[in-house]
Amino acid sequence: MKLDINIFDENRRVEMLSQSCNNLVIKVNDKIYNVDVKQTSSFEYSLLLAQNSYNIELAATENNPKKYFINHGIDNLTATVTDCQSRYAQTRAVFGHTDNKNLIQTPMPGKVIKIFFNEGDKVKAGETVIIVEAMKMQSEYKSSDDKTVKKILVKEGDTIESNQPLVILE
Amino acid sequence: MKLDINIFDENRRVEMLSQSCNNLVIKVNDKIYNVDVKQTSSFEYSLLLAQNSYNIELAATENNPKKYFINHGIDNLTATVTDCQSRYAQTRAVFGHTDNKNLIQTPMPGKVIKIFFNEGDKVKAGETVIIVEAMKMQSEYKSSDDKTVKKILVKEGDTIESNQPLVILE
Amino acid sequence: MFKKILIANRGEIALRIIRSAREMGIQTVAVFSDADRESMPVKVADEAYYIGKSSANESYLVAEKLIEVAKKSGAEAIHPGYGFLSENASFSELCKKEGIVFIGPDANAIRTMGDKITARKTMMKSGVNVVPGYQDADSSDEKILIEARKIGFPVMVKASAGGGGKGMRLVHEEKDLLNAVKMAKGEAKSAFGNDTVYLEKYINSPHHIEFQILADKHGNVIHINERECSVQRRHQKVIEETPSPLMTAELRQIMGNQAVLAAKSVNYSGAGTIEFLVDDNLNFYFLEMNTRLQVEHPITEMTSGIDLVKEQIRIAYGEKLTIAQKDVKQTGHSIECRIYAEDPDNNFMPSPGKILNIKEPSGIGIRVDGYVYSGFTIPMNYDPMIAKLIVAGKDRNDAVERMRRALLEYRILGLKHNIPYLYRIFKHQKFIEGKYDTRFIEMYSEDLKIPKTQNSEKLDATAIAIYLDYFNRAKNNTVTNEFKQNSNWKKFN
Amino acid sequence: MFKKILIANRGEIALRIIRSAREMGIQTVAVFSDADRESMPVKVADEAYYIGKSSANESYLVAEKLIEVAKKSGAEAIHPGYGFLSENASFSELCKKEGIVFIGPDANAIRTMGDKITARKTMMKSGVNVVPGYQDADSSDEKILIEARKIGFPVMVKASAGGGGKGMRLVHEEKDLLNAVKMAKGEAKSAFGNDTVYLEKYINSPHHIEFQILADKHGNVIHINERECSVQRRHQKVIEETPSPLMTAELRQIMGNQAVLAAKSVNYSGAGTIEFLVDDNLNFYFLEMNTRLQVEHPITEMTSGIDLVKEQIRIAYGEKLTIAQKDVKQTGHSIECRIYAEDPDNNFMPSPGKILNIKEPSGIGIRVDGYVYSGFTIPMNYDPMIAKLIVAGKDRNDAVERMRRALLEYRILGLKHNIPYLYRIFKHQKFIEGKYDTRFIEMYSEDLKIPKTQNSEKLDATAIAIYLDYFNRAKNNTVTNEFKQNSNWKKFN
Repeated sequence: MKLDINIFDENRRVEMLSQSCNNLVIKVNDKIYNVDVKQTSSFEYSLLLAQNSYNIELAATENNPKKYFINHGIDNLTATVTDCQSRYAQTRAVFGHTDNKNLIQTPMPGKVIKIFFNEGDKVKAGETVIIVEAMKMQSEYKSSDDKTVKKILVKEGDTIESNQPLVILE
Repeated sequence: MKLDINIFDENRRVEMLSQSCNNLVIKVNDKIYNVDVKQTSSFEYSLLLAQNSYNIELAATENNPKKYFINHGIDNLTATVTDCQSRYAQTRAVFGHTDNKNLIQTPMPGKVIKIFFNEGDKVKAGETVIIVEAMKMQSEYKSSDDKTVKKILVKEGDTIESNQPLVILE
Repeated sequence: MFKKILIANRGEIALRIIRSAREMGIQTVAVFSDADRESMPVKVADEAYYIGKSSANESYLVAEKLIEVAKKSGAEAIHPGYGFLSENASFSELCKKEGIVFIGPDANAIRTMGDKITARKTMMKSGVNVVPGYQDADSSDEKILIEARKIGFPVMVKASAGGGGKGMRLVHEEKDLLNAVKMAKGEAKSAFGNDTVYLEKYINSPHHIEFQILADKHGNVIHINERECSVQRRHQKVIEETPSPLMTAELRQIMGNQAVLAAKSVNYSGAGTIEFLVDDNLNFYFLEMNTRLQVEHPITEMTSGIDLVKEQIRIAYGEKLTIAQKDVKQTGHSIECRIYAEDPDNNFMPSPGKILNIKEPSGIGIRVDGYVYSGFTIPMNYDPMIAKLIVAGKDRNDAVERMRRALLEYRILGLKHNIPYLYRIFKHQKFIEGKYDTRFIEMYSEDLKIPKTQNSEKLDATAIAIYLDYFNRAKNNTVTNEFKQNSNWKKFN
Repeated sequence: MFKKILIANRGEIALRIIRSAREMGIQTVAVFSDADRESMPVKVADEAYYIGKSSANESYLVAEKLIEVAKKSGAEAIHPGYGFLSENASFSELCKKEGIVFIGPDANAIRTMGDKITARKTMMKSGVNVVPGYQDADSSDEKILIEARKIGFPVMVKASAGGGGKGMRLVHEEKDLLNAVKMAKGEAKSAFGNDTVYLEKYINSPHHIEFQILADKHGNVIHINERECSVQRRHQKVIEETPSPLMTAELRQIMGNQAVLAAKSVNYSGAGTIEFLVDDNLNFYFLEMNTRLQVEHPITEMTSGIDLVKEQIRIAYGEKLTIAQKDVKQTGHSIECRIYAEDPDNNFMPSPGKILNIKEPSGIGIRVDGYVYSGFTIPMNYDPMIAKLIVAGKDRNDAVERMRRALLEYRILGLKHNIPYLYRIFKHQKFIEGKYDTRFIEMYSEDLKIPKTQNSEKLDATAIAIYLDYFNRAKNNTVTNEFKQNSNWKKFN
């Protein structure tokens, strides 16, 4: 079974060639590895690639089993899995934040502090549409181009979840 | 639903009287508690009994869901649950080690070092029947009374699991 | 000694205080808002009381609620930690009135140091160096202009009631001065209800160096040497160390003496910190006094062997200091990093959320002051600090190497955090050489970005682990994720 | 400096060494047996090599395999840790022959100190106090009797090649002497293949006090003060502390000087420990030298600020000591506890098994040297030590209070361990007063048993938690236990 995995903006096609207990032969792009692997907890894999020891912590994100949090060495990354099912359906929006310039959403939960427009209002490129606060820090979300406010899905004072749609422009 | 729980050799009959979110009214023997409870991980319960804060770690043992490991304060205990199903079927053997004086077994995994008798041999009270080693420490298992070796289920050098029957006397 | 104290705070500092109180055999009372029910201090304190909604204004900042809990629980004293009510003179006063010991200075000391002009004047009278400036009553345009010229441009306009950058203006040229004063007054008025402002000479790229002091209620004051806090991002300290790479034994003695003078001038009692600005020529100026325990206090503990929280409690109880100035030790080198739930690769956006798994570093020379655990959700209502990582080494180089090792061992899974960013600071040549001032982070922001390339085999290994995990989960699809399994009590319904 | 070293050990000490090596920028190579594949050192080392079956005889004790891995990996040096091959003279020799640096003394020093009679004679020649005794070649019955009378009964008969109590006999009366010698010889022959024995005066209820030394390859030797190791169970150390409550400044200097003499007499290099017996009148006698890093070395590190592993590596590389005797500091007080997987309520039966959940103590003055984690199964093939818990405080009382707090915070779920037992020791009045010797545990064994009664509300709370958990699990019966979910890779099939 093959899987395409996008880490650090590079794609890797991974395929297991054979397995005997915890010794696997795995192909990553064009390279073939002999891997001794142990899953040592729900979140941890210990891999020996030849002699090199890699301890990788990972977890699928709560709302998307194809997006992973990863700790490896000092790094703290996210990665995305593309399997057969999703390869065709996938849009660029699956990886990282949405690229939909008409949708305003925030990566973190927080509170809506201020909304500067009403539905139907015109917004200029660079104008702040909404201010959201999380952990005492306020963030301004601006419009990328000249647009119209189509729909406002929250009101000032609302508590919001991460990636909850807030405002739709058009 | 009532449950009898044996901790530290005392029995406690526990019954929930009412629940509203994480605020419970619970009766333990004759005492009624208002409890604010949160399960903060698979193994941890934070309880506020009135103002007193108790953080209790527990886990059912791997081979017996009615026997619990507990950490509470400095203490490191085990406890046994008796529910309706098991109340009648229960023998004393369920709590702690077996009281069957004819069965030799060890509470820990290890290795059989020496067996001093053959099947059919007579054993005197206090005589060592078998030596088992775990973690460099050897333990001798003796017969409590004058008995006969009925069955030997392991041989010298065998690796054994915890609570695996080793020798049956009669 | 006290039998029981209340900790009027949350997070790591609440746990820090519980630990020392417990060592002293004192019972501890925690308080919690809605957001903190599952927080470590609540779990480990002897008693815990609910005090209101998540917003601090409805819980940790409500003096009356805290007094009420203290009385109900029989706590004889209140430790305010840092932040919240710790520098609130009225709260100190209220405690006194209600017969509860406030573990901190009295209201007068807090008030004097809280008003910047009063503090400046008090310091000047006591012979403490202050930044050259002007703070007198005559605030006519002519007087302001004359005084600004005397000071020399650029000058800072600052609000007397100020803090956190509000009501502050940097003025480069004389023509902008009067307008800047007007704007600063307006801001100060709306932020603090007090429009008094004053002028200070602008110290270019200074070092931020502070002295820890301890003062008992019997007039004894000592200092426990300095902390260098110049690694800052937007005026927030990121890394602190002691000794300061800039410090000399002579300067330490002079500044230390002034710190003691400053504390004495307000009849201070408890633990406090005198902050100074130091320029490259080692001129130093009193900046302000923090009349409470400082976030970065552990590095002083690591090098002096003194438990500052225990000392605070003993002083509040009325005991005399048992350490004389000549007995204060300074051995080895200590550094602290603040671990934040934030995304350094995305403009340091706060990143609250659920910690799926956390492993803290351990072993020689490492101390972690934290309060979270695997499965804990960092609330979005407060500061995004997860923990403080403190190391000690025999010298600065040893401590820097140890910090790198500790950061490599530190594992937090489930949200973005600044550990990789901190690691890059400890790999930066200027930091390694100890050649930095308060502009460090700004000046080298490009160097501190995530590297563009990664070891290829390492990424392959990560891809393999994901591959295996992905199919493993698919095959075991009845097994829910750890974090789902760990959901809170509501499941019981 | 070395670029890469191999750690020929397992468990906590392997991780301890990896940590210091990593701080020094040295790459680390771990080795593992079947039982240790999932062990922390294997997971965190840069490289890891399989060396054989779980039995140490087929893995950690096979010198040739270790040399082979060192060559294959390009490791320039081998750190043996403690136990296994650490005091094996032939291994030190083999490393030298193969051009790999052995991080420890040369074969001659190990051999001299390994043979007790040779060690005694060497010490006597150097002017080090030894226990009065007889060790000469003439072992005729008459000579033995004459010498035993000179020493005075009771006397100890000990095997020269001995260790761990084998080939040792305590003789109270003259009439039992010759038979005891015969039996000791027999035991020594079968245990060590060498039946040489010697006589020593029996020191009644002594203190066990040892001195840490460091010696470079250029003839410089320093001592880093003492460790008190008298809390022992069946000759196994349980708790160690420094300074010793028994020690005086004068005695420290005299004993320290003798420790340095002892090391010099065998041209020692590296870290080593001179063990002494000390009686209540402060008479002290050389017992033996451990030619390796000691389990309890961290308490010396905590009070001196010296990283002994780093020093070992620097010395092995050929560097000169950078610390002179006069610069050795001893600040504060440090105590270590050994955390074992054993059941103190059931005759200290080893209790290997799966650690379902572990939380280590943290915060001010705490150090944990461990190697396990939640989900790890402690192998039954080795020592049941889980970790070492080390605390430092400003004085002994502070350290004792801190240790109690740390033990209360330490949480290991899933197997029996000795934490509650250790806590009872730190609550024992004689220990608190520092009035104990090697008989402490035996003498107060009744006091140290688990108390018969428990706080009733606490047990009620525990019962409530079990009640809730039991039904919670029943309702969520598709959710498997954590430890089942965490099972190893085989699930992937």
